[in-house]
Amino acid sequence: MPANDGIDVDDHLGESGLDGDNAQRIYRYMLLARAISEKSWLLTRQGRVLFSMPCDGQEAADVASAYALDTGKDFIVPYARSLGAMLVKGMTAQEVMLNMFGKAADPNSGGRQMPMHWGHKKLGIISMGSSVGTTIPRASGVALASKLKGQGAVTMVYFGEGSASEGDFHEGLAFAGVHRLPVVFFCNNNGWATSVPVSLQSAEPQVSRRAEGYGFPGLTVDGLDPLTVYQAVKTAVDRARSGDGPTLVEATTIRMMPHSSSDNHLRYRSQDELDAEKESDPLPRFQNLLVSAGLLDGESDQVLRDAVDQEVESAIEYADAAPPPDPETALTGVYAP
Amino acid sequence: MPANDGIDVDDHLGESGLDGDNAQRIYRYMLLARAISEKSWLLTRQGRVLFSMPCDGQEAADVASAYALDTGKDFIVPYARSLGAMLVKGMTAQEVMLNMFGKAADPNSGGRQMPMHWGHKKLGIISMGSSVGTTIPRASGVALASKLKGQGAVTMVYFGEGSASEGDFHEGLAFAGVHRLPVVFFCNNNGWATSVPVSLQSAEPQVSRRAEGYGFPGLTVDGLDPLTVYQAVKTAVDRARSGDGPTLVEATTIRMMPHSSSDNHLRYRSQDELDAEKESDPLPRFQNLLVSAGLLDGESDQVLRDAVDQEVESAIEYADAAPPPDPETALTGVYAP
Amino acid sequence: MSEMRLIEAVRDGLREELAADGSVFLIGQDIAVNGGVFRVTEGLLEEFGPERIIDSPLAESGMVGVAVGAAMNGLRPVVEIQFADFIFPAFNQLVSEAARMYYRTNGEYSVPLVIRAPYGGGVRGGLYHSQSVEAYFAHVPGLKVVVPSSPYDAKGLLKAAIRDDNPVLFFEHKLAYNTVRGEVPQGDYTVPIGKAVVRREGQQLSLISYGLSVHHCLEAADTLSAEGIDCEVVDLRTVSPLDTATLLESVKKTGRACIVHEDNLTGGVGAEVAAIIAKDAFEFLDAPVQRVAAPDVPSFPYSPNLEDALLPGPPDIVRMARELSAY
Amino acid sequence: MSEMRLIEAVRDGLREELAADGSVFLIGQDIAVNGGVFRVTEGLLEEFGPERIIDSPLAESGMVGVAVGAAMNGLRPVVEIQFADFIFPAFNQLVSEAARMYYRTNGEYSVPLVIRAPYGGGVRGGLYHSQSVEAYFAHVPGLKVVVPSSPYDAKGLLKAAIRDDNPVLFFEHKLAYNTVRGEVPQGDYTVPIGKAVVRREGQQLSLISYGLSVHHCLEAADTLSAEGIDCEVVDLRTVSPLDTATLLESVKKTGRACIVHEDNLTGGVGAEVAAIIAKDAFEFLDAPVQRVAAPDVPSFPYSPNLEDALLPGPPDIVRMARELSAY
Ligand SMILES: Cc1ncc(C[n+]2csc(CCOP(=O)(O)OP(=O)(O)O)c2C)c(N)n1
Ligand SMILES: Cc1ncc(C[n+]2csc(CCOP(=O)(O)OP(=O)(O)O)c2C)c(N)n1
Ligand SMILES: [Mg+2]
Ligand SMILES: [Mg+2]
Repeated sequence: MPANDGIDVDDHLGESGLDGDNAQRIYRYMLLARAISEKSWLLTRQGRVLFSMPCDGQEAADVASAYALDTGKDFIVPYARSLGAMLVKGMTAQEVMLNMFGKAADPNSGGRQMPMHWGHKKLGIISMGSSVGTTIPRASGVALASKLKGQGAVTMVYFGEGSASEGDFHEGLAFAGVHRLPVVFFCNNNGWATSVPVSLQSAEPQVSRRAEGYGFPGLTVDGLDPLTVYQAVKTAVDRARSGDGPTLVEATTIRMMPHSSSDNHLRYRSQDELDAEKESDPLPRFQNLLVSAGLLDGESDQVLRDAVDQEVESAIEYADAAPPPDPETALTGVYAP
Repeated sequence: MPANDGIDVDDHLGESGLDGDNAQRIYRYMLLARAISEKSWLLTRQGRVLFSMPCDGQEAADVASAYALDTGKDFIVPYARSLGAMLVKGMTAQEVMLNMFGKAADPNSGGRQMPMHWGHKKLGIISMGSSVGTTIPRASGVALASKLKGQGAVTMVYFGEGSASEGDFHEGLAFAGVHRLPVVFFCNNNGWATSVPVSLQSAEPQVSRRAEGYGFPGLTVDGLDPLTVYQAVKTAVDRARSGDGPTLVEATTIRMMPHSSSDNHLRYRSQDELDAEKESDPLPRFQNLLVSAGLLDGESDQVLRDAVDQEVESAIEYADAAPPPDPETALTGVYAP
Repeated sequence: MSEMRLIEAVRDGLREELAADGSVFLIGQDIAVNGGVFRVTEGLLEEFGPERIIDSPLAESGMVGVAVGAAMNGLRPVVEIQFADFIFPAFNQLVSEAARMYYRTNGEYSVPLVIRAPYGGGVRGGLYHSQSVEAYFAHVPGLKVVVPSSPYDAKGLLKAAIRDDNPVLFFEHKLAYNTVRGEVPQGDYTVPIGKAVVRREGQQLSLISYGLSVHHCLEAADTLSAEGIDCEVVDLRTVSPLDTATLLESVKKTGRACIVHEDNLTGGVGAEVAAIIAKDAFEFLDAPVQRVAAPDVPSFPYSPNLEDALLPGPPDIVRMARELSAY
Repeated sequence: MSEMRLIEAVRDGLREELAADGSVFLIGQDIAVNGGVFRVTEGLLEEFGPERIIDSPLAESGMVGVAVGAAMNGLRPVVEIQFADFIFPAFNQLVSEAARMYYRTNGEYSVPLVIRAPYGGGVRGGLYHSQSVEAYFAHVPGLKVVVPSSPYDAKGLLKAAIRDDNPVLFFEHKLAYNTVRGEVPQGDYTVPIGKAVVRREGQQLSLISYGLSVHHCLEAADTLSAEGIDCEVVDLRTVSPLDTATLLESVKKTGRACIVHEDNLTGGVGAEVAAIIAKDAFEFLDAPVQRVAAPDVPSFPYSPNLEDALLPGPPDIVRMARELSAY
């Protein structure tokens, strides 16, 4: 696989700070995210689920970044494509599917929000709405509270490079810099905001270069390689936890699927381009790395994939059969008591 | 005077691209701005004018930057402390005073806005309200129209380092970068947003370092030296006019007076600090430079100062006597016909 | 004349104004290459080029701010906000800048600007792709707010909005785009901003509405007519400034009024209309002024049975009308 | 009990809540070292330190966004917006995030947040330092909106707001800060959010208002009483959610209602109140429901004679009351 060429696999693993077990776990999360994303897409095609935002191509970035957190203690402020991170943070395939189907037991919103609008208090996942960018100062606020309370927690906020054009990006980052807050800004730069290429967001396509204007480090990493992502984010998380303030980590990723189930990316991307991009799919690449490192073989891979498949299938079955929210409740819960 | 020490005055003048005549004109505008600012302050103390935002300490930056424009053609999007630039752009002392007194003939708003809320269509001065930061994308919009119309005009927008914390800064700059718009972003970094020091706006106190994140140049210049400011802005204006896109110019200045006539800066700054800052007042410094360059002597300086004083006094007299807006008009002009 | 869907009428209006006036340009997210997420602007990039059909960064405040500046320098921008729900980041630019530029400059600068946005629920869009936001803007002096209900009006009002020298907010019900059809003249015409129209004459009760809800009123009126309740349906078309003359005339005739909108009840446009009726048709009222609106909940939740529980529709209108006419 | 100015009552409320609950913190522009541009927070930095009294960057959206996040992680932020006019950049954070967090998470996350802002005209503040902005927020389900008129209420309502688990907007009339005085208990008490109060009993006409305008109503009531017009004055105190019971009770008794506010007429809080009265007190009304409000102009212009031409005050109320009682 291209990006592994010429790299010593064991060195790479070693440098990342991840042992084989953890690498395998990351791989499993990536498989699970991909399987959920693919199956959710199919469910939308079948009309069984009404909306989906595939994360195909982003699994390495999302899973490995979240893997660098202390998942029991830290906070995530997600965005719609952060499925991989949600899984690492403890959301089960079943919970995800309850969300996809908008069911009453959906821990994210009880069916009140569109699919993939995450939020799970018990898991430390801060709720997101659809208005992009608003999450960024919110993450700084979560981190401010951590600091004031001496909570020892780190907050990681995920967003796309398009969303980084919103004014809230600027305001959220500047605040975190001033107060040296324990927060990691994780930008998934997949080059597209729906149909708008990053070149129309900023004349400087590298989002990480904005960090210096706020007085803290920014870096861009290959978001298709979980080890690189893990290593970069781990450094940022450690930095945050030790009181040295925020980091902006930009992961360059690919968006292998349309923006959402309502989008047709062939209106603005060529099939050739999409085919070419598929070559850098992070999943086979990491699979190969694990095989090279002796951490995976054809058989164990299949076992894994079957288990993941089974997990998702039964989650779908469960969620599909779960009761929808009671219409009466639509009127309740506008105000906290 | 400190900052001229060791500098060859003629070299400095020569490098700036300004001849003696122009240097003298700049000096006169600086004197005029200072005189208006000082007298306006006094008028507020006397209760004859209800509000003022002094520009003392900013005259070099405002005057010299505006001087780099083609004043007949270019646009300025000002902020409240841009008095010096307003004068260069063609606003008369009388017009300024009509504004200070809120009179019907005030070309900025006919007394509808607070003093020093500039806007003068015939002079190419784009109206500002009080909500800071909104001017920045507006400037990009003016410049976009110039580009689409082939107008050949450059737009310069002025704002403080505090206002650069608003999300609109981010959105306005990014847009200009993408479309390589003919705009110059001019940040007056006087270190304070009312009582809030720049260190609480951003961990990176140099605003110009944000430009690189938008893919165009940013630079910080000594805003107390008009020649340096002129040279930097002239380069930026030329760049803009030739189609090479925007520049962010940051001028470090001082705020010698309180934020406004409603403020008491001794609540957050020491008298010692203020006294020390007074040492770098751009006016005596430029005066000395002109004397050294043989462009000014004690006598000609006094003649100039007397003329300026006379100009401002008669403007005050005129404006004070001018009729206030007719109360009946308060209800009119909400909608364009 | 040809029959068109509402979406086509909007596109037609845009195309004609772009062709007629070189100072008109469009800016919005995904409007150029992609033709808009609802395809309203499909084909316009090809016809008018990238200088006039501009894909904006994901930054509503900046986009509106840019448009205000361009308008002040002689252009006539038409901004698409992808969903009305995402207009809030631009609220300050609209309320503090666009709305009061003319007033604050004592008439020197005007801001000829149109903000188009799809609004409304019923598409399983959840809390952020379903909102009605007209009431916020109807409160703002200096703004005009238009909500067309028919393809004919959509085209004619849009053209009027683009030619208007004031900032105009133009809300298109996203469910109406492809479901509401009607006759639309091929060439140029405008429908005046600020004029309501009586969609159906009736003697006993005035249903006053705008946007998609007008169709709900018409449907309800059919049902009610079968029961012997003869409703008049007033389509406001512009919710600011209101055409008080037309709506009062109707209520003075019928003596009973019910305002209908999809926006939530409290502080909605219906409140202002009710207040006007209560004041200026006081002597003519045979029953209290009523409103049918969404309950005071933060927009429509995603899950279909939650959304359906909240969406006001013909049955709600019928119920209220029965109550009113029995009063 | 001691007599206090309204500004002192607000400061007292803040100080007591900061002292009582370690999770309360303040953030705003110029509130720490400078003590706020109106000096509301004077002395609090010295007492509670820079971790709890935070000078914000000049970025309202970010500031409110940070506060929402902090509230979701267990703190109780009290944000000062320097002038209510500058709340608009934060509109999206308030409407899209704070207001609907509880609903959208099905009750998992609440946002205990207070936004304080000085509002109102009469201080020669021009178009951007004079606005009333409560109507925008009164339309938003999930927000509470409080506008105290007295020092007693200011302190008690502020304390209630800080303890409330919902986002509460708290608007203080800047002209009232130093001109309105009243008795305020030294220690702890709260005034419940959502409860109006009758400030003056009367039989013939209900003047319904909130904030500084309540004092205008009381002044007008004195004048009117000398003319034999006996007014009741209802102080809403909370404009969302409205205490409909109290206001309806008053109107049912008097049969005549006039709502008074400084905000511009169209789409103001008065519209909703009028709509409620028109509906629920229909049978009791002896005259049309009237409103006294600022005209539909973008806030108050700077020049004193322009501003004075627009500011609604006691004479306007008196005039309207005479008209109403002669009806
Ligand atoms: C404030 C706001 N404006 C517009 C939208 C519509 N929208 C949803 S996602 C999206 C593109 C996001 O792009 P990016 O941030 O790069 O994330 P990606 O989808 O590429 O992962 C847009 C325009 C929105 N959700 N919120
Ligand atoms: C949106 C907004 N928020 C707050 C204010 C109040 N305010 C007016 S000027 C100012 C400080 C501006 O500082 P800076 O931009 O550095 O300019 P300077 O006054 O130093 O020249 C503040 C907070 C405002 N006018 N607009
Ligand atoms: Mg993207
Ligand atoms: Mg400053």
